[in-house]
Amino acid sequence: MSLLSAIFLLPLLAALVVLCIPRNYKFVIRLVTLGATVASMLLALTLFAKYNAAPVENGFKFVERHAWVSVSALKLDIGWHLGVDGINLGLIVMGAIVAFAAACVSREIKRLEKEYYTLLLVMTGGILGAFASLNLFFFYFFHELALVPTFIMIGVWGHGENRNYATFKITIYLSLGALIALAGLIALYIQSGANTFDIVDLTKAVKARPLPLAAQSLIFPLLLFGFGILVSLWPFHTWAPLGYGAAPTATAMLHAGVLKKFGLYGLLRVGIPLMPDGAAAWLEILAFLCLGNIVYCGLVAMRQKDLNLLIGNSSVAHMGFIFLGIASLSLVGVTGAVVVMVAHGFLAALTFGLSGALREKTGTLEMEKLGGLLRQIPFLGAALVMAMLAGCGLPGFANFVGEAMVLFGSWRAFPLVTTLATWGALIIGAVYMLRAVRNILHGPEKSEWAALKDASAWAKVPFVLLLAALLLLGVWPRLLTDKIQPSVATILTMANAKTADKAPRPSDVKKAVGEAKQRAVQPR
Amino acid sequence: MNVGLEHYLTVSAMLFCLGLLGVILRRNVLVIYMSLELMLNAANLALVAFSRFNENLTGQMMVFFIITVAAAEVAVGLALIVALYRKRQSAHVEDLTSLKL
Amino acid sequence: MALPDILFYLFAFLTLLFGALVVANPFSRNPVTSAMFLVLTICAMAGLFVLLNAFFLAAVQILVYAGAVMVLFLFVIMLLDLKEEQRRKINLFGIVTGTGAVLGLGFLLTRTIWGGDLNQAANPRVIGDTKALGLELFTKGQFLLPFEIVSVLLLVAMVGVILLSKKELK
Amino acid sequence: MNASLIVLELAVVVLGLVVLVQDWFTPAKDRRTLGFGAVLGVAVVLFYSFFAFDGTETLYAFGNAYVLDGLALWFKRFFLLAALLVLLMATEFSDRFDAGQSEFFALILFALAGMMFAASANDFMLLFVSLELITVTFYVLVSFLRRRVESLEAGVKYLILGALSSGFLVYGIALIFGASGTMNFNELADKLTNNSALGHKPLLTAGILLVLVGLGFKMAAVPFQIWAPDVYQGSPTPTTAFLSVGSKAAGVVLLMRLLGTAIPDLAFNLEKLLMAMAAATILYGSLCAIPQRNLKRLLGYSSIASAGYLLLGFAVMNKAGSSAVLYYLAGYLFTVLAAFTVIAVVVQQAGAEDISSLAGLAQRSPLLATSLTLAMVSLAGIPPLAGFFGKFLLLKAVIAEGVRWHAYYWLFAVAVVGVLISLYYYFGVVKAIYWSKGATDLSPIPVSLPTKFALLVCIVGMFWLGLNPDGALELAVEAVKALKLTA
Amino acid sequence: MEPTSSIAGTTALLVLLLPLLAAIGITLFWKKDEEFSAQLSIGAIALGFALSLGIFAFTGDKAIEANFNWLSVGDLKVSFGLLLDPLSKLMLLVVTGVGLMIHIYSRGYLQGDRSYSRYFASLSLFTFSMLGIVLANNLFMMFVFWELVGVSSYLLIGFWFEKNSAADAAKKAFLTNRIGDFGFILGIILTWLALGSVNFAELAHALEGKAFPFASLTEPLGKIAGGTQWWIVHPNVLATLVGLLLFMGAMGKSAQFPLHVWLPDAMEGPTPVSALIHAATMVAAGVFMLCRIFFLLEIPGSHALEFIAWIGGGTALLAAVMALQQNDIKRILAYSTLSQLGYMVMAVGLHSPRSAMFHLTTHAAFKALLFLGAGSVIFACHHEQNIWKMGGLRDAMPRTWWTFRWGTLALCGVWPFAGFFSKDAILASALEHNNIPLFVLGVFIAGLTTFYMSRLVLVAFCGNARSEEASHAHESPGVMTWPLVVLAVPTLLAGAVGIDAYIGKLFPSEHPLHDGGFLENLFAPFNHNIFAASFGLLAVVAGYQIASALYVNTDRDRLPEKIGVLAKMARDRFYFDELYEWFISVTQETLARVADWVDRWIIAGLLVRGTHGTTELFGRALRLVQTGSLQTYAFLFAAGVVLVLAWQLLLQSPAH
Repeated sequence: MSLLSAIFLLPLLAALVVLCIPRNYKFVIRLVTLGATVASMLLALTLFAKYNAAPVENGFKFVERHAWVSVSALKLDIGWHLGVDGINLGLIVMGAIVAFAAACVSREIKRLEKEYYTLLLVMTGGILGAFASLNLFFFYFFHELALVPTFIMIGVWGHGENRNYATFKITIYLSLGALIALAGLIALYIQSGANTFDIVDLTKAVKARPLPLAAQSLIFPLLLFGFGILVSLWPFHTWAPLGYGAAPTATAMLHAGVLKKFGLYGLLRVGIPLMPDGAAAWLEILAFLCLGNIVYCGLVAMRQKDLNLLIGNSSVAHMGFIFLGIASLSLVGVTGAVVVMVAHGFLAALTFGLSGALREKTGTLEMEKLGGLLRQIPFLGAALVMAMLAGCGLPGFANFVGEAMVLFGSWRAFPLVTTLATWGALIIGAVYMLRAVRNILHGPEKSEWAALKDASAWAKVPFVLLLAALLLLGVWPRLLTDKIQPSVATILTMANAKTADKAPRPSDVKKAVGEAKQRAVQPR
Repeated sequence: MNVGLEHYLTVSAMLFCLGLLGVILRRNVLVIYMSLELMLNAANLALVAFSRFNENLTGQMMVFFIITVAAAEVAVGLALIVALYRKRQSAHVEDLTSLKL
Repeated sequence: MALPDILFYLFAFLTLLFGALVVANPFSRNPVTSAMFLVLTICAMAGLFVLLNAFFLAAVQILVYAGAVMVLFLFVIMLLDLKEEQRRKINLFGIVTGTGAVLGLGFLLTRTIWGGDLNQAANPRVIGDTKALGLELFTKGQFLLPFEIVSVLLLVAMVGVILLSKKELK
Repeated sequence: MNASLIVLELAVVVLGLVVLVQDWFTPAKDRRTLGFGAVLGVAVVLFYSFFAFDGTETLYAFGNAYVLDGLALWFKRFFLLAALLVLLMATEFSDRFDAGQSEFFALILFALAGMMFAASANDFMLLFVSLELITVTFYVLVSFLRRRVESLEAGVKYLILGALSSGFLVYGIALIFGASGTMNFNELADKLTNNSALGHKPLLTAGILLVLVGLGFKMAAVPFQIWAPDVYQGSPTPTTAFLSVGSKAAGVVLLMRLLGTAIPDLAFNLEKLLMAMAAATILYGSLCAIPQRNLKRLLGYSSIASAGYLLLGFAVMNKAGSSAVLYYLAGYLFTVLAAFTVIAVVVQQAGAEDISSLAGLAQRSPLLATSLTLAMVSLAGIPPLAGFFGKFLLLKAVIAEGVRWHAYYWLFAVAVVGVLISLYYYFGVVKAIYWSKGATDLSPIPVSLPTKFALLVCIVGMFWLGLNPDGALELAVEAVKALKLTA
Repeated sequence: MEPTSSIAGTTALLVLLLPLLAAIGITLFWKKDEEFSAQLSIGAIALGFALSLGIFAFTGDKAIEANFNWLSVGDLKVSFGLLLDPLSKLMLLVVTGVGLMIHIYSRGYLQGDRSYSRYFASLSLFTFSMLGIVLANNLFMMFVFWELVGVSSYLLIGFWFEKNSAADAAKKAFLTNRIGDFGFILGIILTWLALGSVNFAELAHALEGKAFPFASLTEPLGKIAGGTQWWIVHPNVLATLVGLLLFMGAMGKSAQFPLHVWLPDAMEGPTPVSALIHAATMVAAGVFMLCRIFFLLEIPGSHALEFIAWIGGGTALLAAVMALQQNDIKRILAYSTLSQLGYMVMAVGLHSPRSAMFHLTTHAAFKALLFLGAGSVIFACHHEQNIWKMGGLRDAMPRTWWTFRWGTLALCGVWPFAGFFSKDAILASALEHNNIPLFVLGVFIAGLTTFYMSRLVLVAFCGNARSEEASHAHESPGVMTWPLVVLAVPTLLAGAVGIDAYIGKLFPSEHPLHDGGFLENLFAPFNHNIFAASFGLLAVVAGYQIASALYVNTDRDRLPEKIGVLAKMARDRFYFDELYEWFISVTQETLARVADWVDRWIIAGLLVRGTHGTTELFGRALRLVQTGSLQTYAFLFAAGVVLVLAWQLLLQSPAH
C-alpha cells in the first residue's frame, strides 16, 4: 500500500474491522474509527509535506498503477491509477482532516453505532479515493461508494420531519447528476477513440487528436450538468439545503465539505481541458448560472429561519464562486476556485459541525428560539462567529483568498457577473451571516438557555482543527497556491488551445451536431 | 380456384384468431382453455400444411410433439383448475382477482 | 374443381364453423357444448390433415385429441358439475377492444400469408404415414432428444397432477 | 451423434428421479435431507461441469439440434448455481408445504433440466420442448401452495397466459418453418446467408416476431410482462426466485441464440423494436413499482425493469452488449436470490408480505438486513456491488452505439430515468429496514445455517462481481464468442 | 519569504505584529487573568509607540519597502508588504500614540466588566488591523486590513452584545462598511487589470507620465454596456470610474454621505472604543487611503476629485446640521466627527491631501480627547449620556473640564489650538483652487461646529446640575484623566510642529511648504492666506455668539423655536435611516422574499415536487393496467402481439 492509497484504504479497512466488532463494544468501535481517521489525516499531511512543486512527467506524483479489468475483446481497459497534483492534493488533505473532524463530532449518534461508523468510514474512504483516482471509472466508482452511505446516514440518523423527503430527494438528485456525468464520461471514453478511462492517457490522446466539435458539444454539457447537479448548480440546488438540514452532523460535514467538490473537480480535471471547444460555448451560460448560486441562493439564505437551512443555502452560494472561477479560464480565477474548494471544505465542515453541536445542546436550530447564547457557550459561540465571518469572506480565513482570486481572475471574462458576484460575496453574504450571529448569539440572554454548557475540551478538538486550517491557509495561502498553480496552468494550456480562434457560436455548434447526425449511419 | 398453401394457412390463421377471441372474451376458465387448444390446433394445421408443401416431414414431427405436450399441459392445467374450483367454487375468471395492481 | 378441393372447402368450413361454435355459441353457454364442438372441430381438422397426406397425424388427432384430451375436458366439466355459465354483465368495451385486437391479428396474418412469397413445391409428395414418421423419429437425432425430453415432461405432468389433485392430508 | 454431451442434463434428471424415488423411503420429518441431498447433487454437477467441458470448442449432438459451446456451458452453470441456491431456500421453505416437499425439489430439478436443455437448444423443436418442460413444471411450482388461493390463482394465470404465449410461439415456429423449410438454427442462418430474398419474407419476419413473443413472455418484457407481478406475488417464494432468475435467463439465452445464431443477418431489422421494448419495459417496471407495498410484487416489477435493462444489451446487437447481458444476469442471480432468501425468511416470520413487515429488521437480524440492503443497492446499480458493473457495461454498450445512431442516447436517457425511479423504491425498502417507525416485534429472527450459507454466497458473489470483474467478464466474453455478432 | 535586511522594516513588522500577538495571547492563554490581559495589550501598543517613535526619528524621508511574497499566481502578485514613508510614519505615530492613551484610559473605564479580557483582545486586534492599513504597501493588503478593521470594529461596537441596540449597531456598521468595500474591491480589481499591479509604488511608476492605460478594461466594460459605447469606454469616464470605486471604500470607512448612517449608531460601543475607532483611527482610514492612492485620483481627465470634494463638503454640512439638535453627548461628538471627516475628504477633493492628513492628525488627538472626556463625564454620571441631564460639571470634574474645553477649542479652530491650523489649511486649499462655493461651505460649517460644540459645553458643563447623577458626579480616577492630560498637549501644540510640511514632502504642490520652526509656523496661516484664516476665526466667533445667546443658563433647547422644522429634521437625522430601511426593504429584502418564494414554490415545489408527483402519478396510473383480471391480461397480451407485429410488418419493412 503506497502512501496515497493508504490514505483512503485505511478507512475502508477500518470499516471492515468495525463490522467485525460486536455491537456493544461502542468504545472500541469509536476508537477504531478515530484511529483510522487520525492515521489517514496524518498520512495526508505527510503527503502534503512531501509534495513539492518540481515538475514531473504527466504532472502527477505518488503515482500508483495496476491493471484491473482488461478485456481486449470489448476494448475495455480499466486500470487502478492513483496520483496527485496540485489540484487534488489540497482536496485530499482537506478531506482527511474533515473526515477526522466528522469522526470526532459523531458522538451525537446514540443508536446503531456500529452501522453508523461503518458507513462513515466507507464514506470517508470513498471520498478520498475519488479524489485520488486518476482513472475516471474509479473516480466515479468511489464517488458512488461514498454517496450510498450518505443517503443511508441521512435516512437513519437524520433529523427533522422532512427527513424522508430529504433523503429521497438527495438520493435521486445526486444519482441523476452522477448518471448524467457517467454518460458523459462513457461518451468521452468512446468518442476520444482512446478507449480508456485513464485521465493521463485520455489527456495524451486528446492532445494528439482533439475531440471533434460535435462530440465536444455533446459531452461537455453532460459533464457540466451532471457534475453541476452534484455541486448544486443553480437551479439544481434545492436538494442541498434540505438534505444538509436533515443530515446527521458528520454526514453534512463530509458531504458539503468534501464530497460535493467531486463535481467541480471533475469539471476541472476532465470537462474543461479535454473539451475546450465544447466548454467555450457553455462557460458564459455557466457564469450566469453562477449568479443563481451566489446572488439568488444568497438571497434565499437571507430568508431562512433555521440555521442549517441558512448554512445549506450559503454553502450552495459558495459553490457559485468556484464555478465562476472555473468559468473564467484564467490562471488566477481557476487557482482561486481550487483554493475556495479547499477552504469551503473546511468552512462547511466547521459550520455544520457547530450547528450540530448547537442542536445537540439546545435541541433546536430555529433562530427565533435561540438568542443571547454567546455568554453561555463562549467557545462554540466564538467559533460560530469566526465561521460566519469566514463565510462572508473575511481576510485571514482561507475563503477570502480564494474568493478574492476568483473575483480578480474572472472580471475580465465576465465583468457584469463578477460585479454582481462581488455584491453577493461582500454584502448578501454578510447580511445573512451576521443575521445569524445576531439572532443566535447576540441579544439578551434567555432564561431557557441559562443552563447551557459550553463544549468540553474533547469536543473542541475538531473545531479548533478546522479553524486552524482555515486560518493557516488564510494567512499563508502560498502553501496551497504554489502547488495548485502549475497544475492549473497545465489544464488551462489545454483549455485555451481551442481549435477555433474564438468561442463557437451556438449556431456553429448546432450545425456541427447536425452534420454529425447526418454522418451517423442510420440504423443497421 | 385451386386450393394451395395459402388456403390452408388462411384457415389456420382464422382458427388461431378464433381461439384467441375465445381466450379474450370467454370468462369460463375451461372454455378459455379449450380456446387455447384451438390455437394450438391452428398451429398444427399450419405446420402440417407447410410440411406438405415443403417436402419435409419435420413439420409433422413438430405437430406430433405439440400434441404430446398439449396433452401434458391439459392434464396439469385441468388439475389446477379443479384444485382452484375446490377452493373457490368457481371457474369464472372474474373471481380470480385477488392478485392485482 | 377437383374433389380434394371440394373436400378442402368442406372441411375448412366445418373446422371454422365448429371452432366458432366453441368460442361463441348463440344457443348454449354450457361448457359441455363448447367441448363437444371442440371435438367436432378436431375431427374436421383431421379431415384437412388427410387432405394434406398427414395420415398418421389425422389418426393421432382423433385418437389422442378428440379421444383422450377432450374426454379429460368433459370429465372435468362433469366432475365440477359446471352449470350453464350464468350471465354476467357484458363488458361491451372489452368485447369491442378484444375483437379489434383479434381482427388486427387476423389482418396481419392474412396479409402475411397472401404476401405471395410462399415456396410451394410444384408437386409435393410427402406422405406422412406411420412408417415415414416412425423412421423420421427414430433415425434422425434431432427428434430423439425432444422425444426424450417430452418423456420427462410427461413425468412432470404426472407428478403435478397427482400433487394438485390429491386429497389434502391433515 | 455425440450423446455424451447431455451428461449434465442427464445427471440432473436422474437426480430428480432419485429424489422422487427416495421420497418413498424417507419418513416425513426427514424429507428436508432430500433437499440437502439435491443441493449436494447439483453442487456436484456444477463442480463436474468444470471438469467435463471447457467450452472452447463448439460441439453438436442430436443432428445439430443440441449444441454445447461456451454460451451453453455458461448458462448451464448459471442455472445450476441458481438452482442450488433456490434449492437451499426451498429446503428452508419446505416446512410450509403440507405435502410434497420432495416433489418440490424434484420439480425444481426437472425445471433445471429444462433450462439446461434450453441453453443448448439449436433447433426450434428443442427450443419448444425445453421451454415447455420449464413452463409446465412452473405451472405446478407456482400453484404448489394449493391451500392458499393466491398460489392457485397465480397458477391459473400463469397457466392461461403461459399457454397463450406457447400458442404464439408454436405458430411462430410454424411460420418460420414454412418460410425457410428448416427448424435448425444453423441451417436457417445458412439459408438466410445464401438466399437474401428469404430475409425479406414477411412470413419469416412474422414467425420470428411470434417466437420473440414467446421468449419475451419468459423474460417478462413489455408488452408481455403482464403476468409477472401477479405470479411473483402468488407463488411460493422459492418458486418466485427461480422464476425471476432461471426462467428469465432461459428466455435470455434462447433469445440470444435466436438473434445470434439463427438469424444473425436479420437481427438488425429488430433493432428499433428491441429498443422500444427495452425502453417501455424499463419504464413500465420502474413506474409501476413506485406505489408498491407488497415485497414480492415489488420485486416482480423490479424484475420487469431488469428485463428492460437486459434488452438494452440485445438492442445494441454486439458482443459488448451480449457480454454485458451475461454479466448483468450473473449479478442479478446473486442479488435477486439474496433478496428472495431474506424475503422468504421474513415473510415466514411476519406472515405478511407487506414492506412494513421489514420494520425493525436491522435489530432483529443484522445479517438479513445487511443482505437485503446490499441486494437493493446492487439492484439499484450502485458500486461496489455486482449490479453496478453490470449496468455500467450495459449503459456503456448503449452509449457506444450512440455514436452510430443518436437514438441510443435517448435510450440511455430512458435507462437513466428508470434507474432513478428504481432508486426511489429500492431505497424505500432500505428505509423500511432501517428507519421505519412502528416496528412492534423486535424479537430476533433465527437464521438457519443453510440460509446463512446461501446469503453468504450471494453477498460474496455480489462483491466479487462488483470488485473483481475481470475474470467473470472474460468468461462472459468467451461465452458470447459463440454468437455471430459484431465486436 | 525573505525579509529585507532593513532594520526599519523589521521594526515596523514588529510594531504591526505586537498587538496581534497580544490579542492571540489573551484569547488563547490569559483570558482568565484580566489584569495581565490589560497589561499585555497596553504593553504591546506602548512598545509599538516607542518603536514608531524610533522609526520616525531614525529613518530618512526616503520610502522604505519591505516585501514578503504572500500570494503569487499568474499576474496577481501580492506581497505582505510594508511601506514606510512620511504618510505611514505619521499615521503610525497617530495610531499608536492615540491608541496608547485610549488603551490606558480603558483600564479605568472598563473596570469590572464581565469581559474585560475580551475587550483588550479586541482592542489589540483592532490596533493590529489599523496598523496594517497604515503600513500596507499595496492595495490588496490594504483591503485585507481594511476588512479586518471592519470586523474588529464590529466586535468592539457589539462588545455589549446583550444589548439589542449594540448588537444591531455592530451589524449595521459592518454591513454599511461592506457596501463601501464592495466598491473598493471592484476599484482594486479594475486598477489591477488596467495597470497590472497592486503595489502603490509600481502603480505610480506605471502611471508616470502616461494616460491611464484602459485598453484592458474596454472590452469587458463594453460587454456590460452591450457594445463598446463611447461613454463607457472613454478614458476620462474610466479614470473617474476607477477613482470613484476606490473612493467608495473611503465612503464606507470614513462614513461619508450616503454611507454615514452607521457612525452615530456605533456609539453603542464603550466610549473608549468610540474614541479610538470612531474618532481617531478607523474612520480616518478612509482619508488616509485617499491620500495613499491620491495619484490614482488625480489622473488627468479624471473627475473623481471633484465628486469627492463635493461629497466631503456635503457630508460635513449635513453632519454639522444634524449635530445641532442631538442631545446625547456621544452622538454630538459622532456627528462632529462625521463633519470633520467630511472636511478631510473635501480637502482631498481639493487636491490637498496634505491638509487632509494634517487635519486628520490634529483631529485624531483632539477628538480622542473629546471622546475620552465625554467618557469621563458619562462614567461620572453613571452612564447618563443626555447633556440635558448634566450641567454644572465644570466644578465637579475640573480636570475633565479643562481638557474637554481645550479639545473643544481645537475642534472649533481657535488659534493657537491645533485644529485652527489644519482647518485653515483646508480652507486655504479651497481658495487656492478657486473653489469659492466650497470655501464658503467650509467657513459656514466652521461656524456650525462652534455653535454645536459651544452648546454641548454650555449645557453639559456650565449652569446647574439638572439631574441626580450630575449633581453627584465626581472626577474620574487618574487612569482615565491622565490620558486626557497627555492628549491635551498635542491638542494645543500639534498645529505648529510642522506636520503639514512633513506630509508635504510626499505631495509636492505648487506652493512648497517649508518647516520654519514652531514660532514661525504659529503665524504661518496668517501670512500664507489671510482670507482663510480670518474667515475661519470670524465663523468661530459668530458661532459662539449665537450659541451663548441661546444656551447660557438654560435648561431647555431654544433652537427649535428659531429654525422650526429644520431642527426636527436635524434631530431625526434627515430620516436617512428610515429612508434606507425602506429602500433596503423594497429592494434587497423584496428580492430575497421573491427568491425565497421562487425557491420554495417554483423550483422545489412546482418543478421538483411536480416532477416527482407526475412520475408517481404515472406509476399509479400505469399499474391500474394490472387489474388482476385474466381477460384483461389476455387482451393486453394479444394487443401487445398485434402491436409488435404491426410495428415490424407495417412500419419497418416498406419493401413488402
